[in-house]
Amino acid sequence: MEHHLVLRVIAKFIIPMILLFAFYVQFHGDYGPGGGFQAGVIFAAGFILHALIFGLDHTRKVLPPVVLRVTGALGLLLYLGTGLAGILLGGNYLDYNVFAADPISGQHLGILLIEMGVGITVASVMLSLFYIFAQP
Amino acid sequence: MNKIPHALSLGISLALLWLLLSGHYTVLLLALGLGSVLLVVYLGRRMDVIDHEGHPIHLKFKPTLFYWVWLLKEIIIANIDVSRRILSLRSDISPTVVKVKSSQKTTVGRVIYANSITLTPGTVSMSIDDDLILVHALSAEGAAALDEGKMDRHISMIEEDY
Amino acid sequence: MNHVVDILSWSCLLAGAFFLLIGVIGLLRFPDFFTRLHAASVIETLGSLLIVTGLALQAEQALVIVKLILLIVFIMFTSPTAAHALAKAALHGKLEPVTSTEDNN
Amino acid sequence: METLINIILLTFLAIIAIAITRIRHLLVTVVLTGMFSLLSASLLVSMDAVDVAFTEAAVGAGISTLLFLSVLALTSTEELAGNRKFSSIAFILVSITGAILIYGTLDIPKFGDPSAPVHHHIAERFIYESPDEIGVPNMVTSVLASYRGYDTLGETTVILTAGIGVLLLLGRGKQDKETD
Amino acid sequence: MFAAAMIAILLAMFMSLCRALLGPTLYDRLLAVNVLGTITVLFIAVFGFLTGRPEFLDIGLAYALINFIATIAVLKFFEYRDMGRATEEELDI
Repeated sequence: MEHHLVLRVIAKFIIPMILLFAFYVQFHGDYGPGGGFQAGVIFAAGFILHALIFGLDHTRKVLPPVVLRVTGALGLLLYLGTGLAGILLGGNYLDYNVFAADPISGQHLGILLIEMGVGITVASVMLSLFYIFAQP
Repeated sequence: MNKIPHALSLGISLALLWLLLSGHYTVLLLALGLGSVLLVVYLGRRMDVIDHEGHPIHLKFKPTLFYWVWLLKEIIIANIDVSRRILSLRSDISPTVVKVKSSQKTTVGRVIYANSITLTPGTVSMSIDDDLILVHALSAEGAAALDEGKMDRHISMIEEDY
Repeated sequence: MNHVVDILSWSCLLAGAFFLLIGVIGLLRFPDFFTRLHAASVIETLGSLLIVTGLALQAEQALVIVKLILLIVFIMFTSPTAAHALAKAALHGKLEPVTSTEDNN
Repeated sequence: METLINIILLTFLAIIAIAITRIRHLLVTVVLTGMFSLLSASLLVSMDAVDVAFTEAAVGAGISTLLFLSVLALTSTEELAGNRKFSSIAFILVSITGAILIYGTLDIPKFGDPSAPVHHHIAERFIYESPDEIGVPNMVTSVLASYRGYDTLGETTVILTAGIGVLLLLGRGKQDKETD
Repeated sequence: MFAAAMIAILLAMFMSLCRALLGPTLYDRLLAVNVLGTITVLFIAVFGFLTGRPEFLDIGLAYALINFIATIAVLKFFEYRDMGRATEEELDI
């Protein structure tokens, strides 16, 4: 009755780790290799593993395609908004120096925000692509 | 079944994983880490991956640690045995398929057993059918050693009765 | 003290390289898929374990050692799973294991 | 040592590339493509392009095989037996083109040459000023996200548009089924 | 000494490549890719130490975590011809 027992149990064990590793890559792009793009793909890979083991229908309930379409656009909007915020705070478009009192922490914040935007968009687009292709 | 303890324990272990990976302990990154852990636990609950299978907190701690050490010893012995068979000029193998009985009561115990079998070179678990594990062994001796059930008893020991 | 650690790590690295090569020799030499699985698990267990241990003994930062340990733990969880899945699928795909004994069911 | 490793890895890549073109069974091709991705990630690591190697690792292991397989599930696993006759005209044409391309590489600066023009345009400023201006240890991130922020914005837009394009092409019929 | 390990790793890469090209079955090739995945993780780790910058380990971790997804996907495709179905139903082993 329960056939792929080993796969199921190991997947349950490893999926949270993959997702957390994705977040780690997302937020440590400043210090080591990695960043939004890689993190988005790893995050999507965690959900893909879930879809492979527990079925696409279940995964689509966890993260519906509609939500993905919204978040995909939201990620890009976050990027664009970060740029606009630079203008509103008296700098140039995508100029992060004005985000904080000193340029270094401003740059840090700006990079964090746009990497987050990239990560959200990439993860959403990759998962949407997988949903579309994998649907029987 | 109550899943709160599992979620809590998963959150703690994920937080530990974050701290081990990160190496940067500023307020910003710790806050981001906390947010990430909470988000992953939330997603895990939605994905139905947080339960006694995905996060076996019912296993006894000390026997588990002891079992890892024992397994390491077994892995080294098995590796040397398989290496000898690979290098022997006339291939010294006698592939055998056997069914091994597993006395574990929970699925996690069975999975640990099956993966331990696979992890020791010379034996590979091919499928699990209720309490029988189909094993492919490189040599008849390896299959016989597995049939004695020493590993099986070790794993049954780390299962808490529940 | 330093020399002891160095010698230990070098012997770990060399032994790991040795088992790595034995594993791939087995991968090439063994007659059928199921026996090759055993050769592959030599690489995935002792080969990688020894090499990672050898590297960890040479590491200077604690963070690097931690990451090496995590690396080997992840390998120990995923590689038998993949091997099991492969064996199961091969069995399902009507690949008959070559056995030396006849009465095996 | 590193040059040697690069050459060896490139040879492996070439071997796999040739095998991929020769093999008809598309599942085998997908498997070999996975192997190609692993080796090219190694090559990128040894060429010091760590961030690119990371991308290759994540995409190659997590996504690309899956997408290939999903496409195979929609089509077929066997390549059609096309015209495989040896054509001398094509051979000569390919040889000439290849020779011209190789001739063209003679003018390119040597691999890793520090006096190459590309290293004297703006890269120097990025490398020397980045610790003071951006303060982020990983210089790739500071170039990618700050100095070249517009580029990355464009890339993200491209990803989103590509995704929308695929969804529009493939998602139509399925959308209806979903709402039923 | 890292160089010796590196040579062994490159040799092992080559030999698993041979197994992937020789086949004969798809499973053999998959096994070879799996082994190559492990060897790649080791390559990345050893290379970092060889050049004195062991900060590449994140890539190795990523591989160690997600490399088996591709294997499972191929196997699933082989059994069902379809990526989306749950693995727990109707499998007659």
